[in-house]
Order: sequence, then structure tokens, then C-alpha cells
Amino acid sequence: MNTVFSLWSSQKGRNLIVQLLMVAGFLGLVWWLVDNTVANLARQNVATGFGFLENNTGFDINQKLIAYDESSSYQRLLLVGLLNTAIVSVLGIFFATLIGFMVGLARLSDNWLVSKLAFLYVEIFRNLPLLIQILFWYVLLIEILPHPRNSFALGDMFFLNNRGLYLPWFTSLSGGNIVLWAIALFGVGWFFVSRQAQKRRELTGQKSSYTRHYFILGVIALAGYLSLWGVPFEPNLPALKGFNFRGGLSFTPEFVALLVALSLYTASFIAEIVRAGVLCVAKGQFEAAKALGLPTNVAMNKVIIPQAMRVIIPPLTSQYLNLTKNSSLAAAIAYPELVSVFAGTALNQTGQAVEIIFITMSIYLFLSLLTSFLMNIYNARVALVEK
Amino acid sequence: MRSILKWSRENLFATRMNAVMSVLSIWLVYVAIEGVFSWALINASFIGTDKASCAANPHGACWPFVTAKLNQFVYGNYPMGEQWRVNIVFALGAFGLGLLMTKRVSFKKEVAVLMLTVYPVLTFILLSGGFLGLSYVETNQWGGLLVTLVIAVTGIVVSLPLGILLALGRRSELPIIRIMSIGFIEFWRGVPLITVLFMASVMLPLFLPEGMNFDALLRCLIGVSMFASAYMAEVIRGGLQAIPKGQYEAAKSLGLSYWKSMRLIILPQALVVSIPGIVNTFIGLFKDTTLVMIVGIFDLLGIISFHFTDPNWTSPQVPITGFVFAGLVFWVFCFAMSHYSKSVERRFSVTGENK
Amino acid sequence: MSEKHIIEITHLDKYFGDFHVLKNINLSVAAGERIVICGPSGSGKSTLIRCINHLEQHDGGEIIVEGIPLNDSVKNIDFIRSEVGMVFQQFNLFPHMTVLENCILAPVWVKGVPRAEAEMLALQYLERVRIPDQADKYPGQLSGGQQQRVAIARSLCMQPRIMLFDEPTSALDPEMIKEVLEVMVDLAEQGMTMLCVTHEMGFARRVADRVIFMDEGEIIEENTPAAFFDNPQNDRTKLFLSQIIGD
Amino acid sequence: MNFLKWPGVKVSKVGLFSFVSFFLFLALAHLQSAKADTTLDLVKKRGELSCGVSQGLQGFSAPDDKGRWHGIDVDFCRAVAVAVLGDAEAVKIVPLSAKVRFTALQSGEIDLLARNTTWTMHRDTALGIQFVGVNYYDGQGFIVRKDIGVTNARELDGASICVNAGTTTELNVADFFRSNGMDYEISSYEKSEEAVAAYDAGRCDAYTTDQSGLYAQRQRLIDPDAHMVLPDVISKEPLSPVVRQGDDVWADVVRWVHYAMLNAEELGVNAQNVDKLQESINPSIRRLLGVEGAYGESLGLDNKWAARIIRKVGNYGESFDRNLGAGSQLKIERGLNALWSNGGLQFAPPIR
Repeated sequence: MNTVFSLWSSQKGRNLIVQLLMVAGFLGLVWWLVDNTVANLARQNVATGFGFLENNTGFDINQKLIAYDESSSYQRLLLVGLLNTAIVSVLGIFFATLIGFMVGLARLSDNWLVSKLAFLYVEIFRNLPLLIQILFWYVLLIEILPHPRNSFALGDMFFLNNRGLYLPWFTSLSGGNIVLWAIALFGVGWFFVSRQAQKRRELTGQKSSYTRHYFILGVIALAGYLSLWGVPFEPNLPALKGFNFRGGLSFTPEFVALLVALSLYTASFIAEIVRAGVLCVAKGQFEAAKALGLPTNVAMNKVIIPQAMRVIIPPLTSQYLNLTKNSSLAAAIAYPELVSVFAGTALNQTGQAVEIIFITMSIYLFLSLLTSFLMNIYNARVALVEK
Repeated sequence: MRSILKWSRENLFATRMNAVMSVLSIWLVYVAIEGVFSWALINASFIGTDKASCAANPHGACWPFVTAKLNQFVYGNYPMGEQWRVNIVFALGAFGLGLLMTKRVSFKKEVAVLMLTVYPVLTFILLSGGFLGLSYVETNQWGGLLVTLVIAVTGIVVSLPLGILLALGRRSELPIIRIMSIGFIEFWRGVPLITVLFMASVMLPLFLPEGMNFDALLRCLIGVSMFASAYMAEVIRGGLQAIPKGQYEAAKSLGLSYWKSMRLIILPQALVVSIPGIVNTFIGLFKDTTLVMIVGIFDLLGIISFHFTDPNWTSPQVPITGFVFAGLVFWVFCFAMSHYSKSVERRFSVTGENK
Repeated sequence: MSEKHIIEITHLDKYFGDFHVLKNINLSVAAGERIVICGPSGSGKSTLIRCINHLEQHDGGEIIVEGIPLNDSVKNIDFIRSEVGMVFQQFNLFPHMTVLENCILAPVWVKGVPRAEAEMLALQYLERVRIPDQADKYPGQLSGGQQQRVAIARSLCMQPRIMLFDEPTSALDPEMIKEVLEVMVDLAEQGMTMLCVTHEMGFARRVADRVIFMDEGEIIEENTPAAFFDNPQNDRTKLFLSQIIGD
Repeated sequence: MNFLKWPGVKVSKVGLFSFVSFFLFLALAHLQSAKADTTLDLVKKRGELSCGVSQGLQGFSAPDDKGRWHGIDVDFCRAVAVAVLGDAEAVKIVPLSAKVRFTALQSGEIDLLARNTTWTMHRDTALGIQFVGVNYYDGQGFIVRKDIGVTNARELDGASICVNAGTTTELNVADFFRSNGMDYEISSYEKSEEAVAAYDAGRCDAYTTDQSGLYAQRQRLIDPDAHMVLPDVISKEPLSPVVRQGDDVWADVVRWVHYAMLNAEELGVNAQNVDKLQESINPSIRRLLGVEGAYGESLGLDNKWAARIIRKVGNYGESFDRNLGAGSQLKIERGLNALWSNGGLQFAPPIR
């Protein structure tokens, strides 16, 4: 007891005691919760463990980017849900950024009308709960769009109805995948070649013809392959068969409603971030650019935006993360993303709430921590450049 | 007239590009206004008692749905005879907020303290009753705007102090307190709110000893509050970082203890700096209350969409009308908050220039 | 001898990471003594006085203030802080409080002095630093010199026995330096124990009992002002003085 | 970063305080948990039954304009409440989506799930729940718009189907289409009313659920007459109230509430004549109404338990009639749900 008192009188001792108590309390709490849960589950004889991931799901879902049917496992379902989350998030991020930058810059426009319009956009979309927006777009889509038989059509290739949006697409025949991979590789190569070209230009001041040569080479290779082995693709056009359109590339109304709502909502935040970022770059910078005789768009692209980006990127990333998390609201409109299909349907079919919620939360947590981690690296780099 | 022309030449048609943009914008405004007007007013139905009254106007709003159900939208299934209690709570809240927002009031601090301490208790007593001669009203009878506001206000009242503690914890020198704060904050910020609500609404009793349980709405409130606290903590941390190091040192050199210097010196300044962020968190929280609908609590949005299934009102216009109405209500609240925060910000930035 | 010493520093060592900021500092200050510490920037002079009220924690050696060792004990730190006042280069007034509120804060919250009493005391000290009429203004509304004088009054309100000044005039415009120095001279003449980090050589000549020259974390030279300025012993001191005067 | 360092005086006080309060909380919780045992005791102590029902399925559980819940499932909740607590109103109706119902039951959020839930082997064995007895025999069917020209389920090849997520319906429809080599597109909605609304808006060609549900949901469509229920029944759907596994006392109570209602119908005891029949000489009736024997007590209730149910809620036939049958809007035939003596499947073990 005496030692505790003497520890208590020094600051380090106090800190130590407080922290030990906190740890003990925390571990106690965790132990208590786990203990209760295990006891509760055991008493009721609820199946536990992750063995269910191997079982067949027995149900189908309406959007899958990889092969999946009723006989697939829950593991597969998890992956399908995750990919559905990913596709809507990636596209959402793309459109939100596009719209957000346009609106954000429009708010700074000299044109009174344009800037007020952008202001209106931001105020409307930012102040409306996302869930209402998702439900609104969804109801609008399925109520207003026609039945497949009366689809809006564009040249027998594009169709829009209350079952979705249908676009022409292609199917790969044998060898098609190889060509697709080759094109992807070519794209990656393009990145390196153009960087090399830029370096050379900076060093020598001369325009290099690397990229042009690279491109020509690629085209020749492709043409050679196609002429030797033929085109390994065939068009896949949507057509009305029975109740619905089949073939082609299709997007369900759930997907479209979610994408529209997520993009428009997040764009309103991105617009504000962009505006604040640009305003943050000192007015002096703009004046300096002007004084050098740079035209407005060059000043914007070469001086203001690059500097603003430094301010913009951290909050922008957190908006991206929010968008990804917000895609979980799809549960309300039956878009089969991770939360709705895994933490919803699968949870109910298997009854293993603890395991499923644990997996789901871990995935989101992982994404979030990964983003924070990357952001910290970025911030550290930017901070270094500043010095 | 000439000045209008001059103004528009300078502001709308200064360059060719500008003129194109202006024309485009005018067209957009026209289309939007025309669409909204014809839907909400010209083609809309206004009187009636069931879906038949809206059948005549298939391309317009079905406002009778809103007027017929307004009581439920505001109070949920709160017993008619007891609704005066809700009204008192609303009125007191509005009065308190009014005082806080009036510039001339000198006793704002006292009002704020009352609003954060006495008001929630009073609200709880009035709304749930069970003693003082008030009949007990179960929380599953609460609904509509009432629940939306209860969740939002609770979230606000809880998340502010909790967020402050977490922010201080995150900046603490004690590594374990810091790590635990970071862990807490990152956890709640990392997971989607609906998984949190799901846990709170149906799974929580699984983690507690058998037979121990508490009210469903309360569990939702806890979930929402934890979630909001984590966001609040990050906002306040930003404010704390903005306070110059000299302030900490001066407080220390005067002999103020940690908590005193935080309460008297650091937080009063940090909170002012964070006002925009705090209000944004409030707005986010307010919007997020709609998510409780997914776990079966009838907030405003929840109760509106619940009434879509009333056989008397199944009509294609009803859902859109309902969502527009819900959107309008939420929008007014959120816009008012953001507007107020901007005016506060402006006021502080003006005094800031004096420094 | 040691009873008369209000501050006793022996073998003081301090590191910032790997950087050895203070190297084996030994310094005794008698009650009522006025010491000016000077030296090039980065010489550790600010760190030295910041160690005395535990704004920096020292890594080796001992600091004894009024017979109480400055160690990890919370009670001792609190006691020493209430006995030692500090004035900063950047004033560090609390911008959200009026001048008067700044001054009564510590007496009320640390010592538990009744508010009315604290206000009287504060007004008295504000008068002493010659700004009694600014009591209800906010720091942001005052000039730099006025702010620094408020900061001095704020420290005095705790009725410390020792005052530490950390370059109190270097953030001020020339015309304001004078008004702050006058207050400090005043204070010195009333017998306050003072440790000043400053480059105001006129001030040093006028009030200091001792001038200490520090460089690279060591005390290089220590002498009466007259001897120090007119007949510096060390080469580094000479170089430093020539640069100062060359300014 | 030295400026962050502070004497930890008050930090520790707060830490200590939270620590102590946490342990007080733990102790309290343990006190409480030590006392708790069977659900029956819990319900009695609480004075209220927490009963999970569907969020709105006419005939089974749906609120009226005043927010009062009606339906055969709600009646069952009230019957249990009146048997256990003596008050048919001492019941908290908890509307649950299909997705959360089992979790809510497992976790203890509700004491009893009466939510037109299909009894399947997987649910019975793996979810930690127990089905007590079929209170409605059902089968899954489809509803379609008349104008799409489909007359039976086999013609639905390639159709879009709306279902309620997390139900056996969702699994059966997959089985049905797969076993018939047919193609389909499924849209699974969190709530049944969302699925119905989507179907009504034309998002799907057919909506599928239990037959009883199809009739109930048809009432909600914008133009009920434009839709028809296909004749096919593609599955067996025995709907049963559910309790947590491992609490046999409570399972017995709930099971016998159901059987008491069935026995009452079989013996001709109903809400009108229950008081008169106290003097009946029929020993079966006397046992049911607690005049003879101590059957209620062996359940952990009192002997008038069944009499109370019949007085306040009625027998099974009355409840069926009022909510689903001739006395309701749905006008569903008794069919499989007639008593065994009338050619149906409802057969209750005797009270003796």
C-alpha cells in the first residue's frame, strides 16, 4: 500500500496507475462482453464459427460481377457483395469528383448566374439526407420509366426501362481474354513510356517521339494478331426476350438510383472542398501568375490547382471513404452490396449474426484504416515538400 | 433598366464563353422551376381523404396524403390526448434555441447550460412519463418528427462532451489513453452507421447477461451518440491543434492544472475555432437519423414510408410526394443550421480581425 | 550560504532527443538577485529558464527552488509554479478573456482567492504596469507593449517570489520596448528576484547584478555587468558582444 | 512535444472514477443476471411480453389507423400475454423485418416471435431457436399482372421476381426455377412492403410469398383487380411461433397456448360461451377451463389460463375468422387450417 502511495505522489507513477486501470477496465469490459456472448450463444445452441462460409447459399441475387448462383458458397457471396460495393463506390467516386470539381469551380466563376446556380446545387444536395435521396431516385426510376415492352430505345442498341439500363457490349471468344490482358498491359506500359518521354523532354527540352512509337508498335501488334487469328470478340446486343431484355451490358434501377444519389450527394461536399481549396491558395499566387502574363486557364491549371490539391486531397479522401461507407444504405433499395446481401440476407439465412457482423465491420474498418494510413503518408510527403 | 443591362453585361455576358454559360444556366433554371411548379402546384391534388382524390392528377403531387397523415408524421403513435406534452417539449426547445440565437441576450451561457442539462431531463420526464401523474408512454409509440428530433438532440448533447473527452484523450501524453482514444475514434469512424444501428437494435442483448436489456430507442440513441462522438472528437481535435503552444505554456506557468487550463483556457478557444465543424457534424447527425428507419424505428422518414403501404393511399404519386415532403422538412432544419453556423463564423472572423 | 540561495541549479543536463541542449549547468541565485542571461540563439538560455518552472523537464542534475527540489512530484511542481512567474516572448495572453479576467484567473482558480479580492489585487498590479484603464479590453485590442505589460501584471498577480523573463522584448516594435523595460526596471528596483533572457544590454547594465553568457548549452562567462561588457574574458563572448553592438 | 505534458492530478481522478463506476456497473449487471432464469420468470417480472411480429401483413399482423395491431399473429401474442400475465394488453408488439427477426429472438430482444415464420430444419437446428407448433399451414405462390398473359408459374421463364429478403421464399423460388430449368432475375427487398411496392410499380413481373400473404398484399396494390394469384403452390410453408432454444418451460407455455386455442375450438368453447361453460359437465371442457385438475399450475401459470385466453382473444377458429377468414377482408378458406375433424391439419394434443 505504501508503495502505491509513493507511486501516486509522482507524476509518472500516477500516469502509470491510471493507464493500468484503464487497460484493466478495457480488458475487463471486453472479457465480460465476450463471456456473455459465448454463454448466450451456447445456452441457445446457436451454430457458431466460420464454417458456414463453405455452405451453399441457396438463393440468387440480381447483380453479380463474377460467376455466382444458388449453389455457390457464402464465401463467394461475400466476394460478390464486396465487388458490388466496389463497383458502385468506384463509379460513384468518379462521377462525384467530376461533378464536384465542376460545381466547385463554377461557384468561383465570374458569371453571377453560374456561381449562384452552383451555390444552389450545393445547398440543396448537401442538406438533404442521403437516404431520402436514394429512395427518391429509386421511386422515381421505377415509377416513371416504362415497362420493358415500351422501353425508351436508341437505335435498337440502348434501352432504358424500369428494369434497368441496357447497353451494347461484347463477348470474348477463345483468345479474347488474352487480347484484353494485352491491352491492359499496353496501358500500364503507356504510363511508363510517357513518364520516360516527359523526363527526356525536361532534360533535353526536345519533344520525344517515344509515345508515338510505342503507340504505333501497339497498333501494329494488335492488327497483326487480329489479321492472323481473327477478331476474338462478338457483339452482344441487348434484346427483348420474353419478359425482359437479355444480353448486353445492363444496370439495374437499384444500381442507377444508388449511383446517382451517391454521386450527386458527395459531389456537393466535394464542390465545397474544391472551392475552399482554391480560395485557400493565396490571392497573391493568382496575381503573381497574372503578372507573369499567364492566361487565366493556364494560371488555374499550372499554379492554382496544383497548390490547391494539397489542401483538397485529405478531405477529398475522407469523402471517398464516406461514399464507400454510404453505399451501405443500398439496403433500403435492394441493391445487393456487402451490407444488404451479406449482413442482411446471408445473416438471416444462417442466423450467425456475430460472425457476419464481425466480418462486415472488419472489411469496412480495414478500408478505412488503409485510407487513413495512405493519407498519413501523403500528408507527410506534402509536409516535407513544404519545408 | 439601364443599370440592369449594364450589370448583366458585366456579370453574365462579359465574354463569349460567359454568355454561353449564362444562356445554358437560364435554360436550366427555367426547366427546373417549370418542372417543380407544375408538379408541386399546377398538376397537384390538394384536397381529399384517400387515394381517389389524387387519381385525377397522375403527374402531380398528392398533398392530401401529407395533410391527412400530418399528425402521425409529427407524433407517430403518441396518444392523441397526451400530445400536449410533446408540444411543450417542442416549444421549450424552440424558445431556448431562440434565446441562444438572439444577439442581444446576455445570459446565453446560462441558457446553454440549461439546454444541455435541465432540458434533456425535462424532455425525458415529459415524453416518457410514468410518474408525476403523467401516464407512461412507451417509446415504441413515439414516432415521426418527434423521434427524429429526440435522436438528433440526444446525439448532439452526448456527442459534444464525449467528443471533447476523446479529443483530449487523443492528444494525451499517456500512450494508453491515447491509443484507446484513437482506437475508439477510428472504430466508430470506420464502420457504416447502419451496421452500428443493426448491432444496437438487435444484437446488443446478445452481449449482455441474459435478461438484461433496455429500451430499443435508447440503444439506437447510444449507437448514434457513439458514432457522432467519434466524428465530433476529430473536429475538436482540429480546434485544439489550432491553439498556439504558448497558451498551454502560459496556463502551465500560472500553475493551472491540466483540467483547469483545458476548461478555462484551451477549450473555450478551441470550441470557437471548431464551431463550423461542430455544426457540420450536427447537420450530418441530423441527416443520419433517417437511418434508424432501416432498423425499424419510425422516425420522420420511417413513418412516412410506412404510411405508403396504407391501402387507402396506395397510389404512384404518394411515395414521391412523401419523400419530397420529408426532404423539405429535413432540408429546412439542415439549411437553418448551416446558415446559422455561417453567420456565427462571420461574426467571429470579424472580431478576429481586431486582434 | 545555501539558505540564502532561492534557486540552486547543479549539474543540470537536458537533451532534445540526441541533441545535448544544456550541459552540466551550475547556477545559484540569491533572493533579490537580478540576473541577465544572454547568448546566441540556440545556446540553451531559454531552455534553462523554462526548466526552472518545469515547462521543460530536465534529464540530469538538480533544480532546487526555495529549498524544494523540482522532481517528478506533482506537489512540488505545483508549489514551485505558484512561486515562479513567467513572461513569454509572445505574451501568451488569453485572447478570449479581458485583461482583468486574464489577471484574476490564476489567483482565483489556483490559489482560491475570492474574486473581489483578486480584482483589487489585479487592478493594483495593472496600475503598477501603468495600464489600469485597459482592464476591460480584450488583449486583441491592445498594442504589443501593452500586452506584454499585462502579461507581467498577470504573473505578478500570483505574487511570485521569482520572475522569469523569456526574451520579453524581442517581439516588440522599438518604441514599445522602452515601456516594457521601464516596468521591468521598476520591478527590479522593488527587489524582485529576476532571471531575464534578453539582449537589451542597456537594461542589463542598469539593473543586473550578474550577467551570464551561454553558448552551446554551457555557461561560458559570468560576471558583473560592468566587467562583462567592458572586459569580456572569453573569445566567444567578445565575438557575441561585437555582433550585438554591431547591430 | 513537451508542452503536452501535464501534471496528471485530475486525469487520474477521472480515470479512477470511470474505473470504479465500470466495476459497479459490472457488479450490478451480475446481480441482475444471477436472478434471471427462465423467460417465463422474466416476462412475469417485467409484467410485459415482448412479441416480435411482421411489420405489416394484413391478417397476420398490421396496425390499424389508430396504431393498434391486429392479425392472427398478434392475437397469438395477446393470448400468451393474457395466459401468463392476465392482461391481453400487457404485450409490447415489436415489428421486425424478416432479416432481423432471428437475431432479435436470439439476443433476447423479444420473448416470442410470432411472425409467419416457416418451420425448417436448418432454422430449428442451427439458429438456437425452437418452433412450437404450426398455427398456419401455408404454401408459396406467385401474383402477377393479368395483362402479362401468364396462367401458371411454369410460364415465368425469364421473369423478374420481387421477394422479401432473408425468407424461405427467396430460397424456394431459387429451387423452383432451378429445378424447372428456368431463368429469372430476383430482386430481394428488406421489407415485404417494399417488395410489393416495387412489384406494383412494375419493377418485377411477379411477386412471390406465401399464398396467404399474396391475398393480403393484393389489397394494398393500386388496382387489386388487375392482378391474379397463380394457381401453383411451389412449397410447404408451415408457419409457427418461435422461442429461444434451451428454455423448455417457456416453450411449453407458448405451445400450450396454441393447443388450448385449438382445443377450445374443437370443444366448441368460444368467447361468448366461455363463462357459461364453466359449469359444463364435459370433463374435457372442465379441464380446459381449469375447473378440474391443475394443468395451468404445471405450466407455471394458474388454472384459469386457458379460460382467460378464450375470453379475451377467442379460440383458434374465432381468431382465424376475424383476421383471415370470412369475417375479414381477405376471406381465405380454412383449407389445410381446418380442424382435423373437418378434414384439415390442425390437430391439438388433448389436455389431460
